[in-house]
Amino acid sequence: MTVILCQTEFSPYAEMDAYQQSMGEAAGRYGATSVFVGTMRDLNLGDAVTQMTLEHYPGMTELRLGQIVAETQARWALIDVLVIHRVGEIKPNDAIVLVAAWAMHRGAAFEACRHIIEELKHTAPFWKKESIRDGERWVENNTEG
Amino acid sequence: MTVILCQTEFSPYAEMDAYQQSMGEAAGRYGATSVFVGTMRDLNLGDAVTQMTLEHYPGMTELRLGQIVAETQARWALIDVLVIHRVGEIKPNDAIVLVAAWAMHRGAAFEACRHIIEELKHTAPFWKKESIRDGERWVENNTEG
Amino acid sequence: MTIRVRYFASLREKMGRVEDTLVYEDIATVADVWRVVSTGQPLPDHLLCAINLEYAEPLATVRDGDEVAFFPPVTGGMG
Amino acid sequence: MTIRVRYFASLREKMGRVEDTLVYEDIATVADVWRVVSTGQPLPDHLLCAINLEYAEPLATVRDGDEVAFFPPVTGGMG
Repeated sequence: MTVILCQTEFSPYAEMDAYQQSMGEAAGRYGATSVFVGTMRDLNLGDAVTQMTLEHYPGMTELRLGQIVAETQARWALIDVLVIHRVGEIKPNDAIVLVAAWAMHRGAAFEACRHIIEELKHTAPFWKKESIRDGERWVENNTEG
Repeated sequence: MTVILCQTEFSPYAEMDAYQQSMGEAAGRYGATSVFVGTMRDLNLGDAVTQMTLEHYPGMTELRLGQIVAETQARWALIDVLVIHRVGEIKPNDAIVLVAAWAMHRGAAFEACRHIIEELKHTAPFWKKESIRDGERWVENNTEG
Repeated sequence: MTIRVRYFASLREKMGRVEDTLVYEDIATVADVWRVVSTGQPLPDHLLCAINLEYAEPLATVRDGDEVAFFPPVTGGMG
Repeated sequence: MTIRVRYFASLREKMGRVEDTLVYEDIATVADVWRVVSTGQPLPDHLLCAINLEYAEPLATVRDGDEVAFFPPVTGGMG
């Protein structure tokens, strides 16, 4: 299980490749991988968004993400979990979050991946501030799944 | 929307990267990508599996996969869909299937991805033959999700 | 009329051939095709059938030039 | 006792500061901490609270040396 907070741009699928290469003995054991990638859109609430700043609560963020993953691993039979979340300045089309769950079977992989992203969105201490034409604004509500 | 039947090994995350690079105007529009990768395990029903052959029904396979994707696109608001499925000789830890769904929001991406893999497993004309120590055997039942 | 009949996977091995070509006048349905190629057996419940690359029920009508296929339950994907 | 109080995101901007250090003897709960830093306001319903990096209810007990945080609803992830 790995949780990474990332200050600069990351390539989600290159990270997946590298992580799987390093899994070693787990190769051949997993039959199902469910991956979710959240990407910054260039439009929100009808306004063009040119940039975003992701603030977080250092210390609490890592603790909460670790708790979410541990609770998910206790609930589903998983072989491994990877979570990467951007913080700081973000541009449209940048990856913001990657969640991946490896399992023997697809039910566990899908459900665990979905559970982690829902818990992350609703409980991990991240806040988004968008730059739009008229200035900046805090995103006040989470999108529904 | 792209459906590929693949005779040789493919790297699912390199394919994701390449496909996204070629999406052009869709960049910045999608906020959510759900990816499922099915990988060959080296153990099935308690037996070590050294190789697998994936037979299919050329013509019907492409038609059925296209129908599944079209039906999924009619049901969920998707920006794009990619399906890649291996056929022929497969080794443990090889990717067998990749399903990816891009959407504005995560609900549609997750549900569409899951729907496609379930429909594929239950209706696309693929059959697996496993090589085990004592010889070969056809896989007769699909795993439950 | 002429019907091309194809077999896949374990059924192909059981039949000992990949396909047959039937030239018969008294074939009306998929189940009739099966009766001819299996020398009189009823169509087993677990076998799946297709006409011209689309799934078909055993009592679906077969027409001249059709391709009929029989195969065991599918097992694609993984996970 | 000494309590470190931190603010995040839009609340940080509204407060005009990132943190306070309180040295008070009559603080018992998270809601008490809020009353001190907001000069007597009740804790707004939508604000979230944490003690020592874990979510806490407004009536949770605060102890000497604790770090208390207040922040608006979280909006991480994407999609």
